[in-house]
Amino acid sequence: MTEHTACTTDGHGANAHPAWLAHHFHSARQQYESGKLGIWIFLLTEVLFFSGLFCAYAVYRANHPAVFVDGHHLLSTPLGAINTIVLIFSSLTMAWAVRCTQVDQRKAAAVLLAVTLLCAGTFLVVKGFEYHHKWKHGLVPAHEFAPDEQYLESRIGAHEDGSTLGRDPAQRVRNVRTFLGIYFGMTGLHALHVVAGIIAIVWVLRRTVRGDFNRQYFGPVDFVGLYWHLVDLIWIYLFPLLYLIH
Amino acid sequence: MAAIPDSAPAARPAAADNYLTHARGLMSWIFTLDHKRIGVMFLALIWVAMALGVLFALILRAELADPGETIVSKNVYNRVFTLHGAVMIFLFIIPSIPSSLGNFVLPIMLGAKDVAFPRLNLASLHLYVFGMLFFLFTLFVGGLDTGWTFYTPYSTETNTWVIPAVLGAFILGFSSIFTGINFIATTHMMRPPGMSWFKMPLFVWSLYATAIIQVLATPVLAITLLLLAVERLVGVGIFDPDKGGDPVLFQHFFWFYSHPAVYIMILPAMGIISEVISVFSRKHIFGFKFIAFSSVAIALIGFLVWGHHMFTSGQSPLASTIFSLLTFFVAIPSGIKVFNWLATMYKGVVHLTTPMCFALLFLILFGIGGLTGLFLGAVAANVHVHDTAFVVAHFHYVMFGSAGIAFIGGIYYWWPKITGRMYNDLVGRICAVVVLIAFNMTYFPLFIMGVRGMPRRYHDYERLLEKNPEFFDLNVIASVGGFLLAGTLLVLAANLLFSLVRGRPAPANPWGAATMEWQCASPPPHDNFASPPPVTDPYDFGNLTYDETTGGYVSAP
Amino acid sequence: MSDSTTTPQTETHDGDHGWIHIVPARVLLAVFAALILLTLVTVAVTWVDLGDLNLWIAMFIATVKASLVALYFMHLRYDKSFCTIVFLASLVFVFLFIGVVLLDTLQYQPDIQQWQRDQLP
Amino acid sequence: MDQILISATAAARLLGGLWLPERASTISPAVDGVFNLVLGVCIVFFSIVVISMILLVVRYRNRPGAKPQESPSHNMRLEIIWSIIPLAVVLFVFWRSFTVFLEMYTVPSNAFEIQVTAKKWSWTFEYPNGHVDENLYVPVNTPVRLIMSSPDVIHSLWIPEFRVKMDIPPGRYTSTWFEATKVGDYMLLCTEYCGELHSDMLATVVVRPEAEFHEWLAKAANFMEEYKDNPAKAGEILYQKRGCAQCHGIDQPKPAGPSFKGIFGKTHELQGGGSVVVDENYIRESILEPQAKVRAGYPANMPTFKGLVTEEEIKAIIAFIKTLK
Repeated sequence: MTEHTACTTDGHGANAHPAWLAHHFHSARQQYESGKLGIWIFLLTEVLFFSGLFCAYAVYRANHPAVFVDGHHLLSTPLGAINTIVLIFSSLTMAWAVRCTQVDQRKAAAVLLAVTLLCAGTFLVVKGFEYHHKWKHGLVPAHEFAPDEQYLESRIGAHEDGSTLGRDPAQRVRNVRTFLGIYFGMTGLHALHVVAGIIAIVWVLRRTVRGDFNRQYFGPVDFVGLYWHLVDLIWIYLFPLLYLIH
Repeated sequence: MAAIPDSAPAARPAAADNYLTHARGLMSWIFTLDHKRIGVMFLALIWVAMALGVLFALILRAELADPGETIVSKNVYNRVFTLHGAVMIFLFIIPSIPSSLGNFVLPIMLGAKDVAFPRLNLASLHLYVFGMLFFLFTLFVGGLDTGWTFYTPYSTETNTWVIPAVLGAFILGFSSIFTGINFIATTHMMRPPGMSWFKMPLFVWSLYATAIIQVLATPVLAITLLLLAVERLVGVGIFDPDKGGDPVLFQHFFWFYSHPAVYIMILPAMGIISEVISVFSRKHIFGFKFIAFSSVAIALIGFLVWGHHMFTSGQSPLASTIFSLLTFFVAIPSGIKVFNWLATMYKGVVHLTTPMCFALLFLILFGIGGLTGLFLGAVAANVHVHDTAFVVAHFHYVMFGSAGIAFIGGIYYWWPKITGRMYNDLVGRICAVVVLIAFNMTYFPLFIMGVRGMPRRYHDYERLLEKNPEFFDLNVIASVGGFLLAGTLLVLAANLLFSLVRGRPAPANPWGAATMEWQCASPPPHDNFASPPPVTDPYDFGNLTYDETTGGYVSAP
Repeated sequence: MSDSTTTPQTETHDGDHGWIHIVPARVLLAVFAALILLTLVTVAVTWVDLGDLNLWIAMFIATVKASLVALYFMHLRYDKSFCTIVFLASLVFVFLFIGVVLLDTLQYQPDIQQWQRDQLP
Repeated sequence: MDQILISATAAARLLGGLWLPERASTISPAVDGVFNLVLGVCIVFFSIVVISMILLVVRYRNRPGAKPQESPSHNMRLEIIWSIIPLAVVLFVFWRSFTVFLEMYTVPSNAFEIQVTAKKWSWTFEYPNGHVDENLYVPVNTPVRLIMSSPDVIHSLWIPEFRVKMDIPPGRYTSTWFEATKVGDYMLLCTEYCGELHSDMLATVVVRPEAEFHEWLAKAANFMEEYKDNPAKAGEILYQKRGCAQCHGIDQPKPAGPSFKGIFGKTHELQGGGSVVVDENYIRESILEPQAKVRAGYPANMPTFKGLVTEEEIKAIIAFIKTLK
C-alpha cells in the first residue's frame, strides 16, 4: 500500500510517469510489492499442484512399501546427486543475477543468467539420459508394459535380501510399474517446469541485455528468480524421496 | 425512492467518453487491458454458457417427463447429463460472479484504475475462451458419458471423448487461478489511502475469500485431471485397481477441489446479497465484521469437509465421522450471514426493486438449500439419500437457487453502471415471483422422489413405478416447472437486452448506494477516477438524497 | 489470509529505496556452501541402514535445505511478512490434504489386501 | 385411463406416508429418527428466516415519506446468540447421527454372509452353499452381511426400505449388513453411475421366513440334479440366474449382446473379419473367453465366466440355446 503524504493535485507530483511504471500503479514500490505478492501466490498454486503427486507418493509408500523397495534400485543415485548440485548452483547464480540487477551491474547479471540457463540445460541433458536409459530397457509404464526381465533381475535380484525373497516375478513387475508411474509423473512434471523456467529466463535475459531494468525496476528478474528457486526447492524434496530410499 | 418512471422516452446518452466509446474496433476489445471490458466480455460468454447448460437441462427434463425412453436413448441421455453438469459448473457458475461482475466492479469499488495485473486478467479471459472451445469440440464430436465427476475406473475405460473435456476443465482451472491471484493482489495492494480492511465493501471481502479458495483448491483439480488424462493415454495405473491403483484415491483428489469449489460459487453470491439488502433497506449493514469474517471462515473450513461426498464410497468410518463433524461446523457461518441480513432490514425502508426481490428470493431458496445440507452432513441420513434425486435437489437449490439467483440479482443491480441504461423494473419483479413458483415446482419434487427411492442419473424409472407410482406425477410437475423456469430466464435476459435499445439513460447513482463505484459516471470513464475519491463508510446512506430530475441519488454537499 | 497487519505503511517520499533489499554476496555464497554440504550429508546418510529413521532424516535435511533456499535465496527473511504467510499456508494445506488422505487410505487398506489375496490362484 | 388411476392412488399415498419409504429393517427406525430430527430442525430454522423476512418486508415497506429509523448496526450479544444456538443444535444432530452410524457400522457376529458381485448391469448373489442367484433371498429377523466386489466399474447397492447403501469399487471388498424385519419383496437399485444400462441394473430382495428360506436355498442349490434329465430347463434357469438375460434377449433383441433366438448352427461374421459357425465349442469358448471371437456389430464388453460356471452348467446352457428355434 502506498500513501502519498505529499499528495499534490494530480497525484503524481513532480516526477512524470516513468516508462516502466504501469499507469494503474502509483509508485515503483506498489508495483514491485504487488508483483511480489502475485508471484508468491502463483508459487502457492505450484506447491499445491505438486502436492497431488506427493500425495500419491505418500499413499503408495505408506500402503505398498514393496513398490519402492523394488523400484528404487532402477535409479542411479549419482546422476540424481549431480542433478541436485547442478540445480543448487543454478539457484545461486540466479540469486546473484537478481543482486547484480539491483545494483545496476547489467553485464554481470546477463552472464549469471546465461550460466543459470547452462545449468538448466545440463539438468535436462542428465534427465534425458536417465529417461533414455529407462526407455532402452522397456521400463516406460505404457499400456503394454514389457520390461526387460533380464535387466530387472540384474538390478533388483542383486539386492535381494530377506524382505524381498520369494516374491513372484509378476508382483515385482506390478510394483516396478507403479513406481515408474510415480517416478515419471513427478520428475516429468518437474522437467516440464524446468523447461518453462528456461523460457522465462531467456525472456528476462533478453530484457536485461536490452537494458530494461534499473535500480528501481528489477521486478521481472526477481520474480523469475523466485519461480526458479521454487523449481529447485521441489527437486530438493524429489531427490531424497525417489533416489535415497532404503 | 418513488417507482422509477419507466415510460420516460429513451433519450440517446450524449457520446460522453466512457470505457465503451474509449476505443473502437474488434482488436480494441480482444486485446483490451481494461478490467471493465474484460468483465463485460466475460458476462456475455457466461450468458452463452448458461444458455447451453439450460438447453441440456431441458433435454433431461423432457426425457424424464415420461418413464420409458421419451426423446433420447440411454447413451445420449448419459452424455447430455454429463455435459449439463460440466458446462454448468466449469463454464458457468465457477467463473460467473468473480470473472464478470467481480472484474468490473472490484477495481472501481477500491477507487483503483485497474486490477493489479491487467495482462493476467486478459490471459484469464483468453484461457476461458480456449477452454470453452475444448468443451464445444467435445460437444460436436459426441460428448462424454462419465458424469461431471469423471469417476475412475469408468472414465478411464469408456470410449467416449473424455480427454478433450478433461483438458478443457484443466484450462478453465487456470483461468480461475489467474482471477484469484489478481483479486488477492488487488485487494491487498490497490486499496486507496485511508481504506482499511474494515472500510472495504463486503462484496470485496467475499471476492477476497473466494480468491483464497480459487488459488488453494484449483491446482489440486489441475493435477487430478492431468493424472486422469495420463491414465487414459498411457495407462500408468494410479487409479486402476488392476495395476495397484485405487479408485477411491481419485475421489479424494477430486473432492478436495470440488467441495471448496461450491464455496467459490456461493461466497460471491453472498457478497452481492450483503450489498443489495443494505442498499435497498436504506440501512447500514448489520454486523459488518461478522459477515466479513464468516466469508473467510467458510473459505478456510471449506477445505476440511470434502469427505462428506464419500460417506458411502468405501471411505473408512473413522474418516466419515470426522468429516461429518467438520461439515456441521461449516454450516454455522452461513447461518450467521442470513441472520445478519435479516437484522439489516430491521427498522429500514425496504424498496422492492428487482435486485431486492432477487435478494429475498435468495434468502428463501438458500434457506431450503442450505438446511437440506444438514441431511447430507449427518452420516446416518446421508447413507439413505446419497446419490439420489435428493442430492440433485439439494445442490440445485444451493447452486442455481442461491448462486444463480444472486448472479441475476447482481446483474440487475449493476446493469445501470455497466451499460448506462435503466431496465423495466416491473418486468423484473414479476419474473422474480414466477421464478419462485417455477423453481420450487421444478426441484422440490426431486426431494420427495430422492427420499422415496429414485436414484440419481436414472434414464428410465419404469420399474420403480410399481412401488412408487407417484414418481410419474412428480416428474411431470418437475418437467413443467423446468420449462416454465427456462422461459422466465429468457424473459429476464430479454428485459436487459431490450433496455440496451430503449432503456432510459441511467444516472450515476440510481439506487443510492454509498460504495465507490456509484460515485463515477455510468458507464464509467476509461480510467474510473482521476484520483481516488475520499474514503467513506460503504454503508452510510446518511447524506444521500433522491433527486427527481435525474432519477438517481446525489450526495448532499 | 485476512490480517490487519498490512495497514498501509507511510512512505516518506518516492525517492527512498527502503523497500529494496539487496542480499550481500557473502550470504549467497555461505548459503550455497551449506546446501552443497547438506546434499552430501543426505547422500552419505543412506549408506547407514537405520530402518524407518532414514526417511525422516532425509526429510529433515531436505526441509533444512528448503528453508535455507526460501529464507535467503527467495528473500523471505527480508520481505513483507505476508509472503511468508502465503508460503506457509501452502504447506499447511498440502499437509492437510496428504494427512487426511493417508488417514483414510490406511484405514481401508485391509479390504484391498483381502481382495488381492483372493485373486491369487 | 389406468395412468390417471395410478396417479390418483399415488397422490393419496404420497400425502399419507410422510416422505420416507417403508421401514423394513432393524436400523430403519433409528435412521428415520435422525431424518425426522433434521427435518424438524430445518422446518424450525426455515420458518424463523422466512416469517421474519416477510414481517420485516411488510412492516418496513417503502411508504411515501418513510425514513429509516436509527438502530445499531452491531450487537455482540445478538451475534453470540445466533452463533451458539445453531452450533448447539447441529452438534446435537451430529451426536444423534453418530450414535446411529455406530449401530449401522458394527456388524453382529452371527451374520449370514452372502457374496455379492456387481458387474456391468447385473447383480449376482452367491450363497454359502455355492448356489448363485440373480435375486437376493434373505431370511427374516436374522442379520445378513453382504460382502461385495465388482470386476469392472464402481457400482452401489441400495435397498431403500432397509436404509442401506454402499458403493462397490473394483479392486477391493466393501461390506454392509442389515436385518430384515418384514417379509416381502423389495427393490435393490444401483445408485453409482456405471454406464449405459445403469438404470436397468435392478434386483429384487425377497425376504422369507427362516424355515421357508432355508428350504428354498436347499432346493435351489441342487436344481442341476433336479433337472438332470432335462438339461435345457436347467439351462433356462441358468440363463436367468447368471445374468445372461440382461444382455442377450430371446424375443426382443437387446443392444448390449446378440439375441440367442435361432442362432445355433448359423454362421456369423466376427469383428475384424472372418466368421464362425455357432456350435458347442464356440458357445463354450464365448462363455469362458468372451473377447476371443466377438460378433460384428456388438460391443466387446462381456465379462468372463471362467471359474463361475461349471462344465455341467455350460452343457445345460448349450442345450437350452439349441431349443431356441
